[in-house]
Amino acid sequence: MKLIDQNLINKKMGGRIALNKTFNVIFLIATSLALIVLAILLYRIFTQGFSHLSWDFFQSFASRRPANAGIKAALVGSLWIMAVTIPISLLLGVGTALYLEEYARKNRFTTFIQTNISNLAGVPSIVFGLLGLTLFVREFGLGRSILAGGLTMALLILPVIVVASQEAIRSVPKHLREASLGMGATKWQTIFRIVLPTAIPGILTGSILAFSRAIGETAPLLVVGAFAYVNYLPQNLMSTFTVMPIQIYNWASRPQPAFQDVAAAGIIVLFIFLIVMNSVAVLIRNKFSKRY
Amino acid sequence: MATSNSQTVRDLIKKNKEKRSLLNGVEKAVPIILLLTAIVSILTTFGIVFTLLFETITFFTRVPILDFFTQRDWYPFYGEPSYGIIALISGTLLVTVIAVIVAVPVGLASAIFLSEYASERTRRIIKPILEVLAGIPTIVYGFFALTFVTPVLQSLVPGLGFFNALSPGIVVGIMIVPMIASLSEDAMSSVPNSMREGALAMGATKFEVSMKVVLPAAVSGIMASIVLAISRAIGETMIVTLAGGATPKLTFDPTESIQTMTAYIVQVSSGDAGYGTTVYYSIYAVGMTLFVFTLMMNLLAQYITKRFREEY
Amino acid sequence: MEVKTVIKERSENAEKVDTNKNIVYRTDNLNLWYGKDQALKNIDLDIYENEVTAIIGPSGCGKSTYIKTLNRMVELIPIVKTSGKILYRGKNIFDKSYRVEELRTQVGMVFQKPNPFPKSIYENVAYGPKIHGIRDKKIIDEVVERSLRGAAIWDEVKDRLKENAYGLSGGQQQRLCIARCLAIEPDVILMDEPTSALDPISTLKIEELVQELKQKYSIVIVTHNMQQAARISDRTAFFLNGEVVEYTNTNKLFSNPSDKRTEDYITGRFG
Amino acid sequence: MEVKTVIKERSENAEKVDTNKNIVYRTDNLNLWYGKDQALKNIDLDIYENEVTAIIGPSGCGKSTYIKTLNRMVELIPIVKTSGKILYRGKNIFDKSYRVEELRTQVGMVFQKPNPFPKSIYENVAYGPKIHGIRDKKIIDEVVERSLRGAAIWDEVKDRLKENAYGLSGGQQQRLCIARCLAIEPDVILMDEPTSALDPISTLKIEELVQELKQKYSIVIVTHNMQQAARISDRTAFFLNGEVVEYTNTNKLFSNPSDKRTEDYITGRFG
Amino acid sequence: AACGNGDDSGSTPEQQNTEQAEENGNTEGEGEGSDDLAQLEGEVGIDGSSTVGPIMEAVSEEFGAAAPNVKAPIGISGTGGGFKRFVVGETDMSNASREIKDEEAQQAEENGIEYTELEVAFDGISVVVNQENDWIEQLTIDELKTMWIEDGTATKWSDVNPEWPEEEISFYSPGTDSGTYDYFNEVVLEDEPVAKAATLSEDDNVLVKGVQGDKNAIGFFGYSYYLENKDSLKVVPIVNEAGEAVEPTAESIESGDYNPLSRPLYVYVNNASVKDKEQVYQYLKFMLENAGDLAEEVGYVRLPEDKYNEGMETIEGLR
Ligand SMILES: Nc1ncnc2c1ncn2[C@@H]1O[C@H](COP(=O)(O)OP(=O)(O)OP(=O)(O)O)[C@@H](O)[C@H]1O
Ligand SMILES: Nc1ncnc2c1ncn2[C@@H]1O[C@H](COP(=O)(O)OP(=O)(O)OP(=O)(O)O)[C@@H](O)[C@H]1O
Ligand SMILES: [Mg+2]
Ligand SMILES: [Mg+2]
Ligand SMILES: O=P([O-])([O-])[O-]
Repeated sequence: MKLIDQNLINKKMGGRIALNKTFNVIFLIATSLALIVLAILLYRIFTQGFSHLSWDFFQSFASRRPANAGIKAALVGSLWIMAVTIPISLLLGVGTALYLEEYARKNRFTTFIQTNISNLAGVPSIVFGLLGLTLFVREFGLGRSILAGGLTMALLILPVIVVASQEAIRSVPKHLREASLGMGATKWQTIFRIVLPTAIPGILTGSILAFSRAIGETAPLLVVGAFAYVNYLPQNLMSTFTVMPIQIYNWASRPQPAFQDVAAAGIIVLFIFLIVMNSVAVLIRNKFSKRY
Repeated sequence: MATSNSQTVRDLIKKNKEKRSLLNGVEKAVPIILLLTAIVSILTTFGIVFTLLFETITFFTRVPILDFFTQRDWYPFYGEPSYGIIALISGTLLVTVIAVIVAVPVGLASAIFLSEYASERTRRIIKPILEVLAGIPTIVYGFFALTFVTPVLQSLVPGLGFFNALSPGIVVGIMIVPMIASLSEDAMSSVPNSMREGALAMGATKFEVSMKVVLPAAVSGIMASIVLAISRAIGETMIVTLAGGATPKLTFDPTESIQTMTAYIVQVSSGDAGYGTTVYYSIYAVGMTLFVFTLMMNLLAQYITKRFREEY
Repeated sequence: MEVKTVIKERSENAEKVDTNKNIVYRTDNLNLWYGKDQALKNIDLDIYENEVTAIIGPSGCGKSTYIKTLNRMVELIPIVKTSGKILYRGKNIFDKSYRVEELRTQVGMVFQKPNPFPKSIYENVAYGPKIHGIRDKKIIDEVVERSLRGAAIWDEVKDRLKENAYGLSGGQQQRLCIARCLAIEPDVILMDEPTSALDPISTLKIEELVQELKQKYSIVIVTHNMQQAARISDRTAFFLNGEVVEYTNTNKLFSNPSDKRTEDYITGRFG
Repeated sequence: MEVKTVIKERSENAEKVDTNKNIVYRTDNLNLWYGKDQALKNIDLDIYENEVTAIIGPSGCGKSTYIKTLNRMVELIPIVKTSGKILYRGKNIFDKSYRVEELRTQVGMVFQKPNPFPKSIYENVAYGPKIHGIRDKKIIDEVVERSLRGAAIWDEVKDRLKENAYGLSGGQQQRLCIARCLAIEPDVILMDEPTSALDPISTLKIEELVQELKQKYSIVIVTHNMQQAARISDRTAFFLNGEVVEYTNTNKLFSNPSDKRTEDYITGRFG
Repeated sequence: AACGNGDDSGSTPEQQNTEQAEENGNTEGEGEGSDDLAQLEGEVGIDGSSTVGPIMEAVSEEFGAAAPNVKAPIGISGTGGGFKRFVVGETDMSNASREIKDEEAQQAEENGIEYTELEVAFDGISVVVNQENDWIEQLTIDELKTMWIEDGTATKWSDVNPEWPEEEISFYSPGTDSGTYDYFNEVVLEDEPVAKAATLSEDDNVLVKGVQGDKNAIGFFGYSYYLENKDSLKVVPIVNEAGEAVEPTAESIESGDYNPLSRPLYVYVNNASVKDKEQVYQYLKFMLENAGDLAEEVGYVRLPEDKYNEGMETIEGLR
């Protein structure tokens, strides 16, 4: 009457367990693969660029002589761009996410917005460059300014921030909202005092990753009109500027081999920037992830 | 003391109630303000479409739309130019397909490892490192493809050109691995533990649980991550510009040099083409094609998420 | 006017025990649907001042739904539809003009799972006064202390008011939630299985607390623990499949239920 | 050898009722820690063949932890550490050489919340046989039918085997999970509060099912419903704070507990 | 100041001069008002060719030392991209590696932009082969054309000259949208399509690498890229109009012996800007005074001195 042959089961057990072990190793190798690539990449860049990395490198502007070339203008330019991009993309992104998650009813219009956002997330960055050029540089008359560049970048990463924020807002436990509403708090009070503070770690981790993408973007700013050579620091939002990736691209395409090392040094700086930002994201995530 | 204060609190609240009109105003204004921010995303899309559309139309007044889609060659710079987008599309697809072949198995395997096998600690260390990989500027990847991957491949694959679709394809694949790994891992982690327990309690191995329970349950999230990664691969610019060559060509041979749609846009927008020339307008037509491509990919992603979503 | 006559009529039919007590809540032919599923059917139920009213019944019978209707929290679920009336202090809470924030200020709620905010202990309790526009630091300090004392947790937390509330044990968190609720000095407190996630000792503490609080507040408590209902409540309603099967004096319900189903339930025949 | 002497010694101390029954599980001085918190303390407990063993106790006393140790599911939580022995059919399941997949094939488990896979009803039941390498479609078809019959759900689902399991009601899902568990013909079935999320009627069905299943299987069931334990089990263990306070014949435990704490608990003094 | 180019066989006197001037916080030893420059303010909008870019960056670098309050950033949107901005008046100057095209000139006219063309340096397009290539001694323009056009007649070296090996030629060329390609196209290919087998890249360093690693390679690119890699590449002398085979060197390019592959690099200036903006005028002046030295320093070839003087006169004429 027994349909299940326990002997058969036992016989097969060994093979299944071995299969599991094998795949454990395969999966581990696959994961390491990406890490190995990262390691090779880092190794190559560091060995090439490290010698050029000195205090002077941060203190000098670009120069036709590799030994004098520094990243000052590009570094500060990148910071300025981020100073525009971060608040604007956060405000718009979190606002949109709040609207979609907290206020919008499920209807055609919100589905449309949602579709639209995920579609924007896939639009190639260079297309955003074309948009920024037409809209901000030309139509709004902002010229090739930090403001125009920062706004373009803000639009570029906006969809990513919206999606990350939605995710974070959605994962705020319902019972916290209920607790607040249950005390007679209004909807906005609940959102502002409970939902947002609780969602902030999630919003920030998602957003910081988006910001680090913005820091590394070359193509859209090339189109919007970042300069390749700038030997002064920006003074206000209407100043002209350059950013690190463009500076690096410029160096890398110089004929003098020494500039290749300068480019590598520039990449290291960009990397450090990236890693600092990512670490902040990780810290925030780890610090708050256990809560509630 | 206490009682007197008790009065105070209730009364205070009552009193504040009466001047709550401000709060009511805020309550009414906030959704409108937030709606406005949400509309920015729509405006952005309209902005993109209009930016592309006008120039695209100009382009099509000079080059018949039929030629654009049916000619096999993309030679915009010669005496008798030919604008057959298929050549650029084939370059794009070739790179994308290679990237997907690299990224999907590696990305999924990493996702499974992180979500099902790795300890919490390992996951907490590895995931952020993978994310660094996703944030590396693409020009860095581009030089990496050119100066490292291509030479390595040349020693492995005889007859591999200096520029080819293979090397940037692989590197684009590596670039999108973290995206697939991270998003799929999220999807898999959100499969309730109770399901894993159910299978494990029947004597299933981790591998069986991963393949037969977790993967199918997370399939919509995984598919969405893949489609997203694909649209990122389609839109990738600098890597293919640097390592793919600049020869548009209708080919499916990965050892040949190609050009993608994005690389063409970069070539022209940082190049020599005169303002107002047909070549200049052609980048908008190509941009439009790209936009339509990503739009289709996204609609596909949405369809997939809906279609394959497992209810649990 | 209409309201008053209704009240009179009903009082005559009701048990004669407590007619001299004030009615806080009067539920009048309440029906509630989640989409197409009816979760509450023709509920008529009066809740009296300074009493503990227990609601018991098997899982899914509508206890939580009912209690969440009393402060209109149930409306957070968009598919919910209601008919009938709930009069709180004589006013229909479903009236268009009734402001739900006001209702919820007067009617506090304690949930099944302790749900403190991810803030400091102090901030948790101060939250209510603050959102209601009280800014004066002195008053708030006093309110916090008094509420924590009121919830019998002051001594345990007074030295770590600035610490995160999630460092507290489950039972302490639940008392903190009660304190948070007391801080705005509500009129009624609704409790949905407040001890079901707690250990025996914490449970005991909260039961004692409830007994004390009823001097000043009217309390409605949902519980699946019949002994608990018997121990702490003055009046008990037995729900089954969205209906009130029996609603009467607690002693009577447990010693001499008038409905067979009540008897089956309290003797553990099901649930 | 050592094992046997232990068994003898113990049997002498134990109630004399069932010494002639076979022991399926012998727990020997089991201790378990979550990190630094000890959740189980010196547990000694024998589980007998073709009996229903109930485990009761207040929330957090370690019931789930214990039952999950029996099939080593508890090890999925990385911080868990154990000491002591659990002998299943005479072999220590903590032995290095003991394959946990094998253990879990013999020992089925049903969880508190029904957890069918997001697949068709048929696939849910076929899952076990399939992963264990049974390919023959005919056999699987038969296994599926028999298991569903065994779990008393066949009639309700036979016409929609291809439909997704999530279309079933909670009670049906739980019976489906039992069917899934029966499909690999285990020796023991562990159940962790299998009815606590269910309505009274489904609960009744499952209780009846358990009574039937004990003809063929040995069953360990955790429940917080004391009446349920009294109704369906042969033997009951009362857990408190990670310890076994009392373990004896169910009738005896409920009618004449030998420990004051047991009495307090079963009379609803706490929990 | 440390001179970065260790391989520079010695700085020209002018260069030393420049460096000294830098140390003194001063510009060239021109007698005229360095104080004026120091007080000068404003912005000079420059964009255009990435080929000309490095020269202008050097100019801006030096000019910036003399006139710290003038902002003269350099964009490298490409010759076409630069003109796109120039013809609508967004920029004051546009760098170009070719002459302005009719379409662009027309746009400028429509927008009322008047401009002047200045030459700043020479670039000698260098034709190179792999170092192991021992068969090529020189090439004529016709031979180049036979090889490079896509008409199927020459795919192997032996198709060009039967004495050469029977191996496929691999071609390396700058991107088809670059000024360098454009010039090559005009002079050598005469507007016929380039060989489809050609490998194209926007980055000349990539072409250098390609030719270095491929025995059958032939490629062409800007003089500076050859100069920096002359030890690892073999440059091909090109038979000029006078019938002599000439290698690209600073002298042969400057003197015009290296023809027809040497080409001038241009800067277009907006006449109105010169007139209205003091800083633009000063910048141009500074540029014309120093362009020769700076161009050499970044790997290009200076123009004969009177070309610069000519330019200076034109500029003065616009004031
Ligand atoms: N959000 C919801 N959407 C749809 N149906 C719901 C929802 N919440 C509850 N219900 C249904 O309403 C009925 C009553 O649920 P309710 O939560 O009030 O029961 P309960 O008596 O509180 O049970 P428990 O003791 O398990 O908390 C149940 O049948 C339940 O399935
Ligand atoms: N994953 C875990 N990590 C740390 N501690 C845990 C974990 N799971 C349970 N515990 C602790 O172990 C103790 C016993 O928990 P267990 O879940 O076994 O209780 P239980 O008797 O099943 O309770 P309930 O009736 O609520 O299910 C509790 O104090 C609990 O806090
Ligand atoms: Mg409930
Ligand atoms: Mg449990
Ligand atoms: O940037 P170019 O126009 O000189 O190629």
